[in-house]
Amino acid sequence: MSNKPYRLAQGGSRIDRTKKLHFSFDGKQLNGFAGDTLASAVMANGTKLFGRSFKYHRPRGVVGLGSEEMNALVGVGDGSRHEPNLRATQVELFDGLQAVSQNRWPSLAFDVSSLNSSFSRFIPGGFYYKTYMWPQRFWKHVYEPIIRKAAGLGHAPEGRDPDSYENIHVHCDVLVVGGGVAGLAAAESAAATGARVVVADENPQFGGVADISAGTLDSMPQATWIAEKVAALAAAENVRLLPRATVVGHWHHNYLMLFERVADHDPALLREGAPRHRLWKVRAKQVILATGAIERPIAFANNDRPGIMLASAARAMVERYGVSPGVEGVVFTNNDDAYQTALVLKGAGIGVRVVDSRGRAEGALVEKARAAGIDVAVSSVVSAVEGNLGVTAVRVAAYRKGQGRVITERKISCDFIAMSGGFNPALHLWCHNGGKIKFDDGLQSFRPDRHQDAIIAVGAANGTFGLADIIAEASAAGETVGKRKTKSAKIKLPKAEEDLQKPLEALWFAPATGKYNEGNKHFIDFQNDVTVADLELAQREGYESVEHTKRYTTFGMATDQGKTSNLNGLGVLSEATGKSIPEIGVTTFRPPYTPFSFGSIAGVLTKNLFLPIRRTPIYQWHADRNATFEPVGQWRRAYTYTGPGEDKHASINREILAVRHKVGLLDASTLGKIEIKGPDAAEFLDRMYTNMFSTLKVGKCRYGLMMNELGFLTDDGVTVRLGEDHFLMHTTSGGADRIAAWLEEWLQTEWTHYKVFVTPVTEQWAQFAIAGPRARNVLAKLGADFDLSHDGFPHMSFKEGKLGGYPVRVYRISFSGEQSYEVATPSNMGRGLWNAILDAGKELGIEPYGTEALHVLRAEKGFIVIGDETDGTTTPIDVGLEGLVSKKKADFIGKRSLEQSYLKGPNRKQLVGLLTEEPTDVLPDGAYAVRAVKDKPPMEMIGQVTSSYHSPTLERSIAMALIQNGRARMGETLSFPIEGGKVIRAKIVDPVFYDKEGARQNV
Amino acid sequence: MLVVHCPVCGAEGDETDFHGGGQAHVRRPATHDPANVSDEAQRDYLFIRHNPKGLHFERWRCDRGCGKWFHAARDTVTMEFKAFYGISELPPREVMEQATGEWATYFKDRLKAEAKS
Amino acid sequence: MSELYVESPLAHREVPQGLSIELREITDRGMIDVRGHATDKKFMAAAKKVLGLDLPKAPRTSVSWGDVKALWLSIDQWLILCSRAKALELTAALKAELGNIHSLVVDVSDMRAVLRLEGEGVREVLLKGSSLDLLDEDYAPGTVRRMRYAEIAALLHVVEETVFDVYVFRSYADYAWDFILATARAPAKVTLFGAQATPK
Amino acid sequence: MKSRYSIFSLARNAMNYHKDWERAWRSPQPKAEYDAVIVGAGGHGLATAYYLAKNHKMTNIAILEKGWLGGGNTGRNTTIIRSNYLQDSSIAIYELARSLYEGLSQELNYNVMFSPRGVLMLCQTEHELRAFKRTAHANRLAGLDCRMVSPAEVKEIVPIINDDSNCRYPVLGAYYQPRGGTARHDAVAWGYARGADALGVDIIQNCEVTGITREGGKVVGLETSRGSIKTKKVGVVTAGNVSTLMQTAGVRMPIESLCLQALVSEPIKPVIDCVVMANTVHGYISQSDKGELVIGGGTDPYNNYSQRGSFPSLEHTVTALVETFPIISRLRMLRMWGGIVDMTGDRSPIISKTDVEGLYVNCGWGTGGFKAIPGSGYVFADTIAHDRPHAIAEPFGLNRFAEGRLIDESVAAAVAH
Ligand SMILES: Cc1cc2nc3c(=O)[nH]c(=O)nc-3n(C[C@H](O)[C@H](O)[C@H](O)COP(=O)(O)OP(=O)(O)OC[C@H]3O[C@@H](n4cnc5c(N)ncnc54)[C@H](O)[C@@H]3O)c2cc1C
Ligand SMILES: NC(=O)c1ccc[n+]([C@@H]2O[C@H](COP(=O)([O-])OP(=O)(O)OC[C@H]3O[C@@H](n4cnc5c(N)ncnc54)[C@H](O)[C@@H]3O)[C@@H](O)[C@H]2O)c1
Ligand SMILES: Cc1cc2nc3c(=O)[nH]c(=O)nc-3n(C[C@H](O)[C@H](O)[C@H](O)COP(=O)(O)O)c2cc1C
Ligand SMILES: [Zn+2]
Repeated sequence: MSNKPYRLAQGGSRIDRTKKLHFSFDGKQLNGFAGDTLASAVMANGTKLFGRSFKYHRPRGVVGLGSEEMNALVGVGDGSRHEPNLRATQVELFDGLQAVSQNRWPSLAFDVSSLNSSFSRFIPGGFYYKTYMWPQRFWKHVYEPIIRKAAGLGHAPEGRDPDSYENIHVHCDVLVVGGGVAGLAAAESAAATGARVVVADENPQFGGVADISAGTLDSMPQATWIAEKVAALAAAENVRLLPRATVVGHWHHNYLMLFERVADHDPALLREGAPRHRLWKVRAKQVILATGAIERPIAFANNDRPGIMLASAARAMVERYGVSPGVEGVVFTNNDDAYQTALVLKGAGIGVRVVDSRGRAEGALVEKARAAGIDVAVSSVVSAVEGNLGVTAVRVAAYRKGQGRVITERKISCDFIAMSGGFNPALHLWCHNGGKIKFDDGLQSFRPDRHQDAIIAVGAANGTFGLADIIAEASAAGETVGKRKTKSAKIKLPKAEEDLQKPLEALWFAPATGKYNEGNKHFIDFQNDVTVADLELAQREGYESVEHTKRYTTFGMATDQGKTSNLNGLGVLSEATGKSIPEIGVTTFRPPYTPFSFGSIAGVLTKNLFLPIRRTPIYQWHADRNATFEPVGQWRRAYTYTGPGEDKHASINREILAVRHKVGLLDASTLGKIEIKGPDAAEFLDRMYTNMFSTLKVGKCRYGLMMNELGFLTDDGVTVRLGEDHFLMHTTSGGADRIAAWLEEWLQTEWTHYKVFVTPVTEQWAQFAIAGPRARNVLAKLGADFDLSHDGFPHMSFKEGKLGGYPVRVYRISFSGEQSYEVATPSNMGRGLWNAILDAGKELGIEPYGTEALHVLRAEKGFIVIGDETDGTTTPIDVGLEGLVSKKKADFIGKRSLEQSYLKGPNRKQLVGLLTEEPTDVLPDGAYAVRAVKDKPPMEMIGQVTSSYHSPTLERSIAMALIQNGRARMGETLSFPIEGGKVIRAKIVDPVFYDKEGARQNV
Repeated sequence: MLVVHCPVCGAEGDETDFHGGGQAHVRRPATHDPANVSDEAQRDYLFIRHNPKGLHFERWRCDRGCGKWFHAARDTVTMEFKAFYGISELPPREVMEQATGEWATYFKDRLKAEAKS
Repeated sequence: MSELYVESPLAHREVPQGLSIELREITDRGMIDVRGHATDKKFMAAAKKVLGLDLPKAPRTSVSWGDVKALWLSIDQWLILCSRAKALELTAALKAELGNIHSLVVDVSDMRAVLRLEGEGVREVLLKGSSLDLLDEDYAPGTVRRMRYAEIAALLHVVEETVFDVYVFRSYADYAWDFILATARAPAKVTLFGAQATPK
Repeated sequence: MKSRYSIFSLARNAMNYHKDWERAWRSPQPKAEYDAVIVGAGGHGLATAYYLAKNHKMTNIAILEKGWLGGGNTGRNTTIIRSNYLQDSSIAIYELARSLYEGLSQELNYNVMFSPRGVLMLCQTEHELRAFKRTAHANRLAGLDCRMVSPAEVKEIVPIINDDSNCRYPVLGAYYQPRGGTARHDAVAWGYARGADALGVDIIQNCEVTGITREGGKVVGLETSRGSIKTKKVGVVTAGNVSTLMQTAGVRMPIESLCLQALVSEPIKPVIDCVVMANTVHGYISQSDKGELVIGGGTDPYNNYSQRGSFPSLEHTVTALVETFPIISRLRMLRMWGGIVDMTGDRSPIISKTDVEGLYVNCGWGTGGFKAIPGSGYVFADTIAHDRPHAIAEPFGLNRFAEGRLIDESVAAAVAH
């Protein structure tokens, strides 16, 4: 015990004394052994102080055994690999591990904010609601910044996470949660039926607390039996054992999330490229919860001092890690189980005595303890603790249940305390999805009752603590629920022997003398510094519901989510109000069981995999030509191609003028394409579009508008009649999937008698627009096997054939107002045809153009874009397309809504064109016109700009806008107050700015 | 995450393989008599929804399976599915009988109307 | 006239390294989308006449005849697989044979990218993106299933015990490819069931 | 009058170990009859009662709550407060509410911790950028203090944001309301409760209203789990539970009840000082004064009364936020939960008289009503007291659904909260 004062000379089932590891804690270089946790290794070095509490910054040490730890939270790793708030009890030691304590400044032992503790009397639960209100602006500028500075525990990492994560799905017949005695027994019998079984345990080793529990199975120590079972289950074909895997939540229909820490314990794995965490999404036919029980602390004055641990944790320190929690200890208990700890301590040569709150202590374990010479004081409580950074002594007082405070105390020197207030079945997962629970008087705790899902609890999780009972119950559960295959499963149950335990007696609060009682120091929720007095205060102030008390005091809201505090809190509330614990009720258990990383949720879906980008067949060409891309839905479309020495403005203008004066080429592959066929196809389209399609001639194209049932525009596009009963519909790029689904929905759910098939074919085709006065020349140059003449192939008609040898469908439609052909070829040939067109067009001055040029071109023509001129509250009539709303058809989607009074009413905003008084002024997109300009807002708004561009064709700005009664106000000049106090004035004009007669497209 | 079952193709899968389509058995008045739909009837069709706490009837689509729409009866508190049935069908009789409130009235009327015709 | 230039969706991707399985693109696959009612005898007969097989009626199955394969997609939809060269010819023949029978036949050979995953552990790799119960015996060779894969829609075809074809719309081909590269990395290999080393 | 809260009362009480604090509100037995009854002690119900008593001197009134006050969505929301909506009628009510929030702690003598730390709405697509520019124009002319900010400014305000311009959804800018922010949700409910109680309002918890009783076209009383209560005026403010209750009065509602989820991370030292909403990817985030990241997402797609949501929707939100704020990858989720939100067909609220005389309803706040609490209570109280819609409430009447007069906020930029 020389330089490792607390490492015992012998013992430590988990550590390998031949493998020494180096690590640091707060910069101090320390040693430990393979198999240590950070908690055991630091304690072995004689340090009990691990961190500071949230509010009062009280010094804190290790309390728990594993995931229930609420005090010893540390940060591990540095820089972008730092991870805050880890429980030292769960951190497996590796060589080179760097850990830091948290929530302290400048150092752990001397923390300035621990002054909070001296002020604690002035800052009881909920104090902030009562103060910090004056003067009003001080909250934002003074008080809150101070509070925020103090907020939080650890600090976030810096920079982007260098590690990887992933998700995986698995279906199983049985998911066993928890690999203790109960879980393994259940898994064994379930596996024997041939069922597919997954067994998950949050710890690196299976066995739960078996290794620190005294009973035997078939005369073997429990740990030996466990080792046998683990080996057999690992060898089985139908079983997956998952260590370091916490089942974090249970959702509807037995969906569970399982958080596996793949590589946290071994940096070598990370270096090799293993994911750090893996999230398993498990769908289980049956869930068996064997999650064990969590030991309860006891609320006594200063029960939070470093060196005060749960009895099971103290035992584990000795047995698993060969670490002594101290030199001289006191076991404070209300039950028999903790006597095992006393015996273990004694056996390791550590000083120990027992303080038992019960009037009588007479179980077999108690007798063993007495026989071993351990001093047992019954009807006694630890009433207070002395010491600050550690325990120096306890005060022990005579105790009778129901007593508010004690009078006489005696002092006992010691340097650690092992406490046990009983055990709470770990009900979290049982309750996540609505499982019902009931209060068990024997346990003085809740245990599972009913559940709507196929889920069953066994072992300590079910409130069953006798070893023989656990085995029998778990094995039976595994057998019945595992039955999927026909294999019969007869498992021979091991014979369990253990000391019979006598019942515990509830102890929620150990009274002290006045001085200690009234100083706010009986901690219930350690991490959030919630004391018995805080809970009582909440009651006094009317925050009666347990949910109010929780929120007013924050009890149960820390990172341990009240694993060790919730029930104790209820016990205190019960005593304060005279209501029973079940009457008080529990707060809601919510996922996760223990916190799990956001990275594991995202999995590989980060960076380029976060969400897909859709590429057209020409994508790479665009990229190579330095195109700026514009997202349209998930697609990326070329926005403009900036050449050397150009800015975007210049390239857009160049592209526009090329289309107006020569010829341009646009990748329009993203346009939605849907084949629609059947004897009722025409009638069906009449229902879907506002305008008529049954009258369309074969080989012809027609522009159509679609509304939703509310009467608002949702999509538009050109539909072609390929045959009498066969149509090809084009939709907007963003609308393709939505419209295909929309058509299917109506066919399947409303007009079920229609004989119509709908097949989306968007991606079968690469599609390009060749537009401009020389478009036809390009086609001719390429060589077409169909008539290209204007009469033979007029505007709004369709041809199928070969172009430059490529199979094509060609639509003579125009969104630019120029002579224009849309050419579609199978996608794999897209790139070939694209290049061929560019080659053929070279001498004609062909230029590829992007979506921005397209938008300006169409705006010059007054064509609308769904999503620009419409915003989901715009009707076809609003945008001046009344002519496309059929008066003849009795019914089509959205027709009836157009009749609702508001949609027919006065003052609707109507689409108009705008010409600014100053031709170089380009109205900002979305700018509003006001009825009258005022010195300052508010000003009444009468409509907004929907599209606005500089038109290189007209060499001035143009805009479209939706303006109240706009069509009646032609010629009126409107004012648009824009940012910076400027007002732009613009005249209302017809929205078609260029080639009003449409002559250019018709040649 | 619910497990949904498609009665058309028998596929079973996570709710994300399906598409929830809101309340079932909503009648579109304009399909039947487009000339005589009152403002109130149109409002009811578009906006008023049964919103029971308990057994509910709704539409789903087998989005990542056969692509077909179907009906489901589901408890909105326990999330338990009580039945999956065809898009032009009424729920199984025993499930219809469990319906309460507006749904009970609805099925009673539907059955009456069907018995008449 | 010069030769036509043809390019598959993943032509620009290199042979992947460091994976626990093999991954490649299948390029010579013709595909025809056929719609018609399985209950329509005339339709089924006409299809059989051209394809030489009975379109499968059982959900999620496939049927082969020679080098033609029919995958069930829905109660009124199938995907016919054949060589690219044959797709044109079969499409024309189907249309002709079906005549006025209510149906819709479209050559969709260019609409999807086909990714071939092969090797021990391929199911586990797929399970990183799919929630199907791929370990179940339902997923025997021949099985066809549409699914959600990562963030996209896909069609899964079990070719052999450890050979799977994943069909995605071609615009998503790069995304699917990259997703598989990320999830099939050798150091991330997962074995779901089967004997394992005893955890320490 | 209650004793006032202050630093002095805190110090005084400390001397006596806080044994003498008064109750924040009484726990009265229900009376047989009230002049008006509010059903539902969420933020909206409590504020309505407070303003009825304070502004309209109606003090013989009660609020009936089936569980614990503030336990509905008010007690489980992500507390974003802003008023920069697009439509005039929305701006009017949300800005009234926001401005009342500014002085609410003083008005109620209860620190509701209204913290105008700024709300940033990211623009991650060109479309979103355009939409917010339009909103910015509208808001400026309405007199709101809001502005567009550049990607560089966004980075300055939220240094942890992913500023890679090649990422999947690069930040192209943001729409910023500097005096938007958050408030402590529970304190809003508790502050109004304490305020209303002090004015004589009976707050009756654990009292579920099971039916609205009418005689002919008029309301005459209520059936509750604690007996019948007579009253001529009833204001129903029960959020997700509104359909079933209104049904008992024969009023059918344009409402569906869906589950909206939220989550918090473990507490960490401050990394994010304002509220950030990333609407394109459905995630929003802020950091509370305690240090946990408060994160919300979208609704699950089916009706749900279980207060438990499905994993995928939160999964999408978290994935999006990991991409948007890469450092959170190594932080951990502490707790997730759900609330049952009341969604209308146009995603805007209902503050309305009904066809039944004396029956008023305030609901449909869906995913975004916390921010509206003071304003909504204010105008709803006025509506009830005068039996005619307050001017700001008028556009939110039930009649809009038959007229087609929708107030669709979600259309321009799919912003929910
Ligand atoms: C996860 C989540 C995040 C959100 N985020 C935001 C946000 O960031 N910003 C924002 O502005 N809004 C947000 N909201 C929305 C906001 O929370 C709600 O709109 C608002 O709280 C509604 O308040 P309320 O008073 O109408 O309803 P509630 O607070 O739900 O109150 C209704 C009350 O009525 C009671 N009640 C119901 N039926 C009966 C009955 N029959 N008898 C008696 N009592 C009854 C309920 O118990 C409940 O207490 C969010 C909501 C959720 C769920
Ligand atoms: N008073 C008593 O009689 C008493 C008291 C305490 C313990 N014991 C002993 O308790 C044991 C009971 O066996 P058991 O199997 O029921 O419990 P156990 O505590 O031995 O095992 C439960 C296991 O489940 C794990 N776990 C809990 N929640 C989990 C989650 N969400 N995800 C993954 N893993 C999770 C735990 O870490 C633990 O390893 C016996 O060995 C018995 O001797 C008895
Ligand atoms: C803004 C906000 C912050 C929260 N912070 C915490 C927290 O720090 N710790 C915690 O356990 N829960 C926190 N919660 C969640 C509550 O514990 C609780 O889950 C939520 O109010 C819903 O109630 P229920 O889970 O009891 O149904 C927070 C909730 C909100 C709305
Ligand atoms: Zn199906």
